[in-house]
Amino acid sequence: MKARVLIRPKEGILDPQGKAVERALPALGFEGIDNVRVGRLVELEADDPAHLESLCEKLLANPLIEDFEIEEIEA
Amino acid sequence: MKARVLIRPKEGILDPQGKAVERALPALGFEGIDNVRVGRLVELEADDPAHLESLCEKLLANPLIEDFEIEEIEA
Amino acid sequence: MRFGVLQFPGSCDERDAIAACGRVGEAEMIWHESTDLSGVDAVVVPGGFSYGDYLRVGAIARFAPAMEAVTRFAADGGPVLGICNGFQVLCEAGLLPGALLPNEGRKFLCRQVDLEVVSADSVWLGATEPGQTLSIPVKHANGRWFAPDQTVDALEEAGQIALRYAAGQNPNGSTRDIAGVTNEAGNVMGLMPHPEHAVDAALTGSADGLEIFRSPALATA
Amino acid sequence: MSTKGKHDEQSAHRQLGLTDPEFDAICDLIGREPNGVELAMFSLLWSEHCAYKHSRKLLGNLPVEGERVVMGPGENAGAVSLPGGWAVAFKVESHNHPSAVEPFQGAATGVGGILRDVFALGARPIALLDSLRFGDIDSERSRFLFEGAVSGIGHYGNSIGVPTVGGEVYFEAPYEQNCLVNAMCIGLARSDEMIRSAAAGTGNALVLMGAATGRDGIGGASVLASAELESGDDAKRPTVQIGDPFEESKLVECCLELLAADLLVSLQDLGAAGLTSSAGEMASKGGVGVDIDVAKVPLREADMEPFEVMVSESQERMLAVVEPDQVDQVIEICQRWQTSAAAIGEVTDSGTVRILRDGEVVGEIAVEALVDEAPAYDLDPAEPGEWIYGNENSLDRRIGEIAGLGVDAAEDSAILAALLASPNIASKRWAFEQYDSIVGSRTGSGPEAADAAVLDIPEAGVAIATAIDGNGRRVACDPYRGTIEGVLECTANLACVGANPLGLTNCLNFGNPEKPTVAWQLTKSVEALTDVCKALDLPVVGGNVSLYNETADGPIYPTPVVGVVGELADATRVPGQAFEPAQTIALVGPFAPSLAGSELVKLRGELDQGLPGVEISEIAAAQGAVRDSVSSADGLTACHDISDGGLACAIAEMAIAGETGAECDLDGMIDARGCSGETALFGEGPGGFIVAGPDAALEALASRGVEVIRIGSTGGTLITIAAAERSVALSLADAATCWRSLEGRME
Ligand SMILES: Nc1ncnc2c1ncn2[C@@H]1O[C@H](COP(=O)(O)OP(=O)(O)O)[C@@H](O)[C@H]1O
Ligand SMILES: [Mg+2]
Repeated sequence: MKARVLIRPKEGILDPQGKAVERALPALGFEGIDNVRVGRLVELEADDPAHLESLCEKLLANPLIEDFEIEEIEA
Repeated sequence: MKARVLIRPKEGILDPQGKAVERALPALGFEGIDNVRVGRLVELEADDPAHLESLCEKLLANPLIEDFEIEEIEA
Repeated sequence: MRFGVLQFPGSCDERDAIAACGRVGEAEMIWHESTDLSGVDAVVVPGGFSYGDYLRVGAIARFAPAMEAVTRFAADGGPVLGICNGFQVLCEAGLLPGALLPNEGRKFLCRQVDLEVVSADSVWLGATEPGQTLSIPVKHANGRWFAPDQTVDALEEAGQIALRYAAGQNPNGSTRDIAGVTNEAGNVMGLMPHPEHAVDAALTGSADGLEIFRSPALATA
Repeated sequence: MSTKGKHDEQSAHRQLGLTDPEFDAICDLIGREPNGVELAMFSLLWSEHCAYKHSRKLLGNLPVEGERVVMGPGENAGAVSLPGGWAVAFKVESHNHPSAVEPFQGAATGVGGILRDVFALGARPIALLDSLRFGDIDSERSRFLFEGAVSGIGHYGNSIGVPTVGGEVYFEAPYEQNCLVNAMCIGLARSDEMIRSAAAGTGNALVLMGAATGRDGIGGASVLASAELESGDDAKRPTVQIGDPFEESKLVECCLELLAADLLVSLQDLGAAGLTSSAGEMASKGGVGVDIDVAKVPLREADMEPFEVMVSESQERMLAVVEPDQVDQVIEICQRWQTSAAAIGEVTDSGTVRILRDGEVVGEIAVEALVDEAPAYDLDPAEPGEWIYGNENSLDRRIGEIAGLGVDAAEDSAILAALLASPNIASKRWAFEQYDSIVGSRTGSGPEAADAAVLDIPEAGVAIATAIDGNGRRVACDPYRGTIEGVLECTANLACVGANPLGLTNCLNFGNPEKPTVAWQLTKSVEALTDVCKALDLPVVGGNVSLYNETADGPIYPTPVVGVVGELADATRVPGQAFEPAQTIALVGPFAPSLAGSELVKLRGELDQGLPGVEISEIAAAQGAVRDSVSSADGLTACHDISDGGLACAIAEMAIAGETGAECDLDGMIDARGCSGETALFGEGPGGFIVAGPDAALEALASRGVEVIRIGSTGGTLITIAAAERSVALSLADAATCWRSLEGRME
């Protein structure tokens, strides 16, 4: 199957990138954009989706500072 | 509206992060995982969804090296 | 020759660039919100981490008001040099071809490298000869210059490949060992290595970077 | 007094780390039980970290005065003067525990913190150094921590544009669970423009600048929240703090601009214990009071409780005292730098720290009670009867690895090869290439070029040199002598580049001081630091203490890390370590090698208590002679002090650096010292330099009154050293392969 992992900074944790982008936008002529959060996207193919959860915990995301969400794209 | 932008390295461009993940897999006991690509995830709120496409083209992604995809989360 | 050196939030090497320019001419700092380049003969977009390198290297800085002025300045034939982060900004702004990707080794690398002058036709390499070797340090995590193959072929053909890493010394996996490129007119050049950190042979062992800062004056002379 | 609260497991004060007697003392001091906000504040300012409860009494004897001292301990960083009205500020600080949890962010925020301590004085940061300790490199966890810490340091230092010019890394089993990440920062300022942290001027505003305040580092104090917040909110309290070097780079520029415009009365960084300690200490130093309205603090998260605002350790914040009519100007400059600023309170003559929320008082504590009355404990030291750390014989394994590298060496040569490949001795290029060591255009000698980093200070017409050292294993063998050696090692490094030491900073990394053995280590070590600094006339201008570095496996090696800054005339005349061909090699100084505590004995698994004695004055004299020789025109072409791995490793390092072989014979030295060949080759100890140069240069050095023993000459592609019954012979290529093996291990 093909899967997509969305990894984002945990709630309450500082997201320096999101904050910097949000702050810079108006001065650069981009208006009306708010609450920017920047995370990571991992796409992969897995024979056995059962292992994905543990792969995310151990390797793809840093559970201390990041939350992740697994989405199946194709079976 | 709330939107999610998925940004990934263009096909054919070396993705060292994805490769590093693939290399780390066997040592951690993960098998059957392939084609790992690491990209960026941007989530934001936009007053006017009409501008999102152009925001992505101009700022969030570089079309020479990246593809992007906009997903609406909530209106 | 009066150089203007841009300063963005997060720039790091702007003072070094000013000092290097000061060895061959005069130099002033240009704040990112300024659009006034009057009295400036050449622009340097310096190294560093403009806007923290967040989102994507150079992506945010390229929208700074000063960059609009630099774009006009370049269109009028004014010499513009992008060093490291400045190179990334100029690529993002479309003033130079290609884009800079994360190093193949994924790590920031700071080391002295040898560069080979490929084409000396640009405003910024007039003081050098093709084939000449320049010893200049690199320090970056996102220096893998990339452009599609046909583009690179065309650039080679047009003499827009300015600098290459010497054989075996490519620190980042860039396409065909390319370290620096120019625009078509040859007045805009970008390079990942830091010539402003090779201007004092007694202190750092190499003054080869000075060749680059000396070049625009020769072009206008 | 009968107001004392109940003392049981559930008591908030215990959960906040205060003992029952401490809690009683607090009640006595303020004449009632503290409320939640007050208790949170006490628990932090009376913590080991802020109050130095177990080290304060010991540190009192350190020599802190000297002609060149501009600022001593007590300020955010120490500073010494340079010619022309300039000063260098510097300090080292630990970020051990956060780094053990999340090495990248822990190390990054450690760098962020020490930078703030330096620019809090109004000094522009010009250099960073790092001192790292991990467990054995064969452990996956150690490599993970090492890799993360190095990239975190690089991330922060590189992004902010301050070069990391030096440092050190050791791998020893006792650091396996509790790694050490110490960072040192050096800044440059005009002496008369430096600013202190004492709050002053009743009615002046307190302005908080930089990042918004979130629920970072609230951790332990969250017990106070149980009543007020729903339990699910625990997830909102990050256990790891994220560093934002971009925010800090704006903050540095902004603060320096505010100072240049003379808009600040005083300035203080926010570190551990956040607003509580900054405000408390600023008030205490100024002998004033402060009011803070938490409703005025810009927040990252809505609905933070007053105690959360007061104890938050969010990074990248500074607190300034500003005259009321200049607040607008300050805020304007901050806006230009895209950094936020808010007036959050004012200086009062009340002598108390008052916390308000929208004007309503939610906590009030006398500054004296909060800051000055914190307890200071006597230690209960006891010398252990035996070596308390483990011993593992890994020499055969290391020699096996040499073969794996394709190096074919036998006996003594194999030992040399194994020592060169030992991660404590091998080149740390893998790490320091990840650091920008040149930004700022001052770096004359960066990592590996010479024993100390050399920075050009054209403003003052001089250069400075700096090094950071601390071999915890040797301190474990003998806390007193080991600590003395550590300082001498640092000043030896400076001598190699011709620099005269001006001041010292230190970070005392130890285990749990409530344990007699650790108490003994700490006591002996501080005694030694005091004695050696007095003997060298080297003032201690600042430092930091990190205790409780231990796990169930026991304490770390006692690790006093010292950083020294010195001055030299010219950054461009430093000889460096590299051999040039056709030079004479000599051993200089009263080096009396011993295998005790050495890397070789460690590899053999034979570590034991005790180190040989040290004659500080003789060693200082030798260092002075070398320094003078290097800094005048004697003509030495290479200079290196003998440290880890002994004389043989020192020679090999110089040969590798210069891509030039060496042919040496140690018989003269062995006769003079009466030691064995093996000890001559691999024994360690302070007081020795290897120098190379033309004969005339060595004669000039000898005429400076130091013992110079010729031991060989440079040239060829082999390193050969004959030493009585022993001898080593290694090709340059093989030696380099071993010495460069760290890269391969980290792949
Ligand atoms: N080992 C030490 N030697 C000398 N001075 C020390 C030592 N430890 C701490 N100090 C001094 O005590 C003061 C408080 O240190 P610290 O709590 O680390 O400061 P900060 O709150 O700025 O991090 C500083 O002035 C520091 O220099
Ligand atoms: Mg401080």
